[in-house]
Amino acid sequence: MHPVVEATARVVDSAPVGRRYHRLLLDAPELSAASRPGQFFHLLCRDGAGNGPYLRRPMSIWRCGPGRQLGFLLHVKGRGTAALAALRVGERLSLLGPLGQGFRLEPGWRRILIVVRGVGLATLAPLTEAAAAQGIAVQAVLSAQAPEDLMAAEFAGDSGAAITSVFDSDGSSAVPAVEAFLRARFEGADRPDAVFTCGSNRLFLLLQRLAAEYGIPGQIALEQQMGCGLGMCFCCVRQIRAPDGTVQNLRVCAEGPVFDLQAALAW
Amino acid sequence: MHPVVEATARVVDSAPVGRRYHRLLLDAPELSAASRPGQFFHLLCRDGAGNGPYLRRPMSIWRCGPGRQLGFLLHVKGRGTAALAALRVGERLSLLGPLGQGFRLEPGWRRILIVVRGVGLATLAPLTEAAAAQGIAVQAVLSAQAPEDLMAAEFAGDSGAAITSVFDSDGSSAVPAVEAFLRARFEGADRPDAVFTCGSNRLFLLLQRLAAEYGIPGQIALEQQMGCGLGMCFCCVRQIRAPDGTVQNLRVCAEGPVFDLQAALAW
Amino acid sequence: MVNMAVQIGGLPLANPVMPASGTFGPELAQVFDLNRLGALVTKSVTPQYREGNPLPRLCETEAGVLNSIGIPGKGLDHFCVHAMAEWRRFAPPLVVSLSADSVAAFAEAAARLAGTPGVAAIEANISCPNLEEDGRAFAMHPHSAAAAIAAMRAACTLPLWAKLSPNTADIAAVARAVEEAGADAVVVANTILGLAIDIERMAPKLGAGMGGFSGPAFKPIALRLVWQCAQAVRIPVIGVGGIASAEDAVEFLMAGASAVQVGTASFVSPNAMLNVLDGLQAFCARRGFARVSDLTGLALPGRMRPAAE
Amino acid sequence: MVNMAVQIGGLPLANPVMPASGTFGPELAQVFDLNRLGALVTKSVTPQYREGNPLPRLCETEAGVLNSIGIPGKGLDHFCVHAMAEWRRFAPPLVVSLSADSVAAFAEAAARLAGTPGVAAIEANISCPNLEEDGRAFAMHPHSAAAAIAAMRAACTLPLWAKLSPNTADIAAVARAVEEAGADAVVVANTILGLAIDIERMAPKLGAGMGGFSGPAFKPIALRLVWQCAQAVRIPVIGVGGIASAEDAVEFLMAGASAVQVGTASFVSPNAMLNVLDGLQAFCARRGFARVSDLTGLALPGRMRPAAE
Ligand SMILES: Cc1cc2nc3c(=O)[nH]c(=O)nc-3n(C[C@H](O)[C@H](O)[C@H](O)COP(=O)(O)OP(=O)(O)OC[C@H]3O[C@@H](n4cnc5c(N)ncnc54)[C@H](O)[C@@H]3O)c2cc1C
Ligand SMILES: Cc1cc2nc3c(=O)[nH]c(=O)nc-3n(C[C@H](O)[C@H](O)[C@H](O)COP(=O)(O)OP(=O)(O)OC[C@H]3O[C@@H](n4cnc5c(N)ncnc54)[C@H](O)[C@@H]3O)c2cc1C
Ligand SMILES: Cc1cc2nc3c(=O)[nH]c(=O)nc-3n(C[C@H](O)[C@H](O)[C@H](O)COP(=O)(O)O)c2cc1C
Ligand SMILES: Cc1cc2nc3c(=O)[nH]c(=O)nc-3n(C[C@H](O)[C@H](O)[C@H](O)COP(=O)(O)O)c2cc1C
Ligand code: FES
Ligand code: FES
Repeated sequence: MHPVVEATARVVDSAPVGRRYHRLLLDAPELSAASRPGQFFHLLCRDGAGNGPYLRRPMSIWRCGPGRQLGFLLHVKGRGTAALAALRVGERLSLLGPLGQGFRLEPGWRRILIVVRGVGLATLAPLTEAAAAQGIAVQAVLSAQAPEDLMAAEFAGDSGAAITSVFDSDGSSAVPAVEAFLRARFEGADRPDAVFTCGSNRLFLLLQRLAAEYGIPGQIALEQQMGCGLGMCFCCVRQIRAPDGTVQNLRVCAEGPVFDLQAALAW
Repeated sequence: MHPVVEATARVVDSAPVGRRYHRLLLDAPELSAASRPGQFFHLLCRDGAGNGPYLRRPMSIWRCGPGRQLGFLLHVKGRGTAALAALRVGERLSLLGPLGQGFRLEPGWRRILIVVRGVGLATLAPLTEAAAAQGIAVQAVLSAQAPEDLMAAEFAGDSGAAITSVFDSDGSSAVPAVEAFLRARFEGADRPDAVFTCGSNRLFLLLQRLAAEYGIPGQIALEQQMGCGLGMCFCCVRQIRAPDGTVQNLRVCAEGPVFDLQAALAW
Repeated sequence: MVNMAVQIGGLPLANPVMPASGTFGPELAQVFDLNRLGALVTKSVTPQYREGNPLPRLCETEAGVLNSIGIPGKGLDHFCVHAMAEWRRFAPPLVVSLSADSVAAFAEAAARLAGTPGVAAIEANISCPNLEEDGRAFAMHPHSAAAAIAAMRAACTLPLWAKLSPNTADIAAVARAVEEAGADAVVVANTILGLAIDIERMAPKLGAGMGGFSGPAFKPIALRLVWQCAQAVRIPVIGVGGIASAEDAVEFLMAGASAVQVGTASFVSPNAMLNVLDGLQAFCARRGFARVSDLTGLALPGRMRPAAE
Repeated sequence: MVNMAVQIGGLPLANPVMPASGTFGPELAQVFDLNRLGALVTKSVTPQYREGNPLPRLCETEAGVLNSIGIPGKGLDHFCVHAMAEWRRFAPPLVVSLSADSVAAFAEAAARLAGTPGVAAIEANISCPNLEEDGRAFAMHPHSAAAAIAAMRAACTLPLWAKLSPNTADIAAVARAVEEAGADAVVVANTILGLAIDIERMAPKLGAGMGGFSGPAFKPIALRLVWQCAQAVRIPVIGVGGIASAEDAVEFLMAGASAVQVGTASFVSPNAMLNVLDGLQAFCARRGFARVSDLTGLALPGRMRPAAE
């Protein structure tokens, strides 16, 4: 009845992924079915020993959908994420959600392009599957330090997205190289109907500039430290450009985390 | 080198005993060897989920000695003891001790008499074995609500103590009945050289009165809420009669928990 | 059945549980039915638009948080027109928290709120800086607190609650001063000033430096402030500070509060207020109290405080 | 190697870690070698015998405790003769905490301590009630705090530390007043007044009613008080309140403290002071600070505070 639920769920999978990430899958069928790509949950971070910080932590939905386990992919950064990564199968986790405004896929789009780096791929992963389900082709640029960090499978799942990988280790992730790649796409026959990004300030600025130049609509998922996660405390604001050009503080948890690509400001 | 140690120890046994008690055995060979009957440890009460109160809880040594596991027998009363009882084998417990002044057994004694009720038996249990080891015969009156609550084995261990059980359920634990029994002992050939008690205000007052009348020395173990357990905070005081008749506040953790039977005041 | 109703200075509430200002919004209706609450309390409204403070605006501590949000908002005009339209969808009495930086501004805004349909009471957040006294909070001293309340009292007839600050030497004196100035209730207490430092960045964790400390860690202090105020005044005391469970709420009622507010706990558990409400009722039932208002003041010296009205 | 030495108002300490008054005694030598500490601080000594408060004297809260011990003790005569004999066994400078209920009694006791060999400094616990001001604590107001310190200053030449109270509206003003009155350092802070209620017994958990709140939950407040005092005075600030780890101690140093005291944490972990000391040294080594005193004030606005002396 209420769209946002405070619940506890059983951990059914908890395992490291690659060199830096950790996967958590939960048995929460109703929440999973109600979740949309781009939304997030606010997780209470207590490890099996009950230790963890006082506040919840926001985490993008990485896997969701009717009949699917609810999944998160996290980078261990501090106390909260460390407690989450220490959860074992069978332990319970308190979660609040689904929260926030997800990505919008417009009817009639035939092709989208996604540019991600780092844990931003968790946020955009479910969009690849949602697009595939609507018959929208997905092309993605995955940027990573080195091939070992790529996690293409974690990103694309069964969506059949066409992935181009770029790396710091061989220079292919440098802005000019990515710019050349994107221009070729935007000018070619496979010009996307919309672009999406998350996770890198540098790539965001590049995509914002090129999308404006080519007149392609875009969306970005932003992060900000959160208190309530529900829109009540105003600690998670970011400056967002209004249509009239003025800049206003919007709440990442309520008006976001997904914003118009051109409205977002660099951070 | 330092007589009191802050350490963590592995739980090797954790199980309910009778209807109301719980047994904890720890692998802590050095602490166990250093412990004396009547002393206590100050336990950090965190269950396996890390939940528990801020302060430590004092707990009498129930089993100790070279080559033996260190044991506690506890009554679940509130948050702290509930957390202790929730510990599982293999989990670790932080303990501080051994603390306080234990019971004194004088050379030349041949026979002692112990009167206990409730969890007081945990405190006096190791005295039965220490006495046996010095060739002192132990006679004990165990008072309980009903036969199911008795725990004679938990009390006497291998000490061979001669036990008389009295119960509320059949009226045998009533003060006049116990008084008659004690008078018979104090007047008989098996008159004890000293008496000991713990756990019941009613039995303490009876024993104090009779021991004074018959001129038998005695000792009592007292309880009081504790902060530091080391003698620094003065929150654990009890009124104790000095030899000159004046009453002074002594620290149960430092000057006690064992006090002269005649010096203690009812509570 | 336990009677959960309470009266706060003439304002009847269906039950004594309500949110704390600044930790609540209509957004919480996404989680539960807000009509179950005894009252609704808005985040503080200021006469003019305010940007708010630099980020980070919130950081966590041992069992609590520090905040320095800076009361961002679109100002009173916008509130009376747009926000009120949303608030009127809910049934419980609406308490509008009001903040201003001068006595005159407080009075003017109170008059405006009194003319706005749907406002049931004003909670005067006098813990904010007073520009006429060098930025010291109104609630820091009895005279400035009383001046603000007296001016609002003269400007409107709405029930007027004064929200007091812990950052004062003698909160009982402040409570007495606002009672005399015409407050119908005191809300005790706002956050206490605190600080946290990021030792790697070697700077305060909050963008603004110091912040207001709240949450369970703050509870023993807030409870003491309620206890002191309840012995100082005859108007009802509304207790707030660290309440996260029904047991916490019972402590506040027994210390002399007639109602309670839940703030920070809602960030950790958005259902906290419901749990407090259900638990309060269960406590009364178990201990045989027919009315929740019978709990008020039970632990005061000599049980001096009668049940609220 | 990190240089751990600090100077507190002319008194050199081998390191900045010491116990907080009332939470420490020679009994702790059963657990570790007290000669590793920067200083030893006695529980408060009073001129006359004191019985102490009714029980319970201590209760726990979320991440902290409330205490109302009542400074039991045998009085100054007994202290100077018997207790001093025991304290002289230890090498670190001995700081004697002194409490009294009038300005004259403070001065007289200070003179007596100055004549007692082995006393390195006096910590004036001016958070206790002043009988000449209706029982209000000396440290509540600048004038009464200054009066006590000035009288002690006139009565002795020992280094004189003033221990301030959080129960005041403006601690910076109190700090400035005691600095002017001749204090060599301020110790910030004593416990803040709090309350806990036993809802089953419907009475305060402490026998005395209200009590002093301390421990990790109190830390953000104590840290803020240190930060405010460090910006108000030039004499060293000694930080105390909720310190349980080396990270906590670093926060206090960066907020402007020159040394730290550990209180309640020693009840939970008697080795807490050693852990703080070792961790401080490790932090300095990792971050490349040659002297622990270099940390003092690093997080203050404009890094205004020089390293202590
Ligand atoms: C909408 C949203 C979705 C996110 N999705 C993911 C995801 O799918 N996978 C993932 O690994 N991370 C994600 N993050 C970031 C994640 O929330 C932070 O890494 C996490 O909160 C860090 O907590 P910590 O205690 O481990 O770190 P600490 O650094 O100890 O945290 C200290 C404080 O800063 C906040 N904080 C630190 N970094 C961030 C950040 N990047 N964003 C927001 N708050 C932060 C914490 O919440 C906490 O309040 C997301 C953030 C947001 C806002
Ligand atoms: C020297 C000594 C030896 C003890 N030995 C044993 C033993 O062998 N087995 C056993 O079951 N119990 C023993 N106790 C009592 C035990 O310490 C308490 O039952 C326990 O502290 C209760 O904690 P709680 O959190 O479960 O209860 P709560 O009632 O929630 O505790 C609240 C507070 O009261 C204190 N408290 C409550 N009851 C007592 C008590 N009887 N004595 C001291 N403090 C108390 C707690 O420590 C805590 O500070 C002993 C007490 C002392 C002083
Ligand atoms: C993020 C945040 C914002 C707050 N904003 C306000 C406010 O606008 N006006 C106000 O009077 N109090 C405000 N407060 C204080 C709360 O209303 C409450 O008095 C305080 O937090 C103590 O209660 P708690 O411990 O239950 O949170 C705020 C508190 C927090 C944590
Ligand atoms: C049980 C107890 C007794 C105390 N006794 C005294 C005292 O006698 N004199 C004093 O100046 N402070 C006393 N204090 C206050 C401490 O010295 C310290 O200022 C306060 O507890 C904050 O530090 P903490 O959080 O590290 O404990 C006492 C504190 C506690 C907990
Ligand atoms: S996290 Fe509270 S408003 Fe966004
Ligand atoms: S418990 Fe601290 S003195 Fe006994």
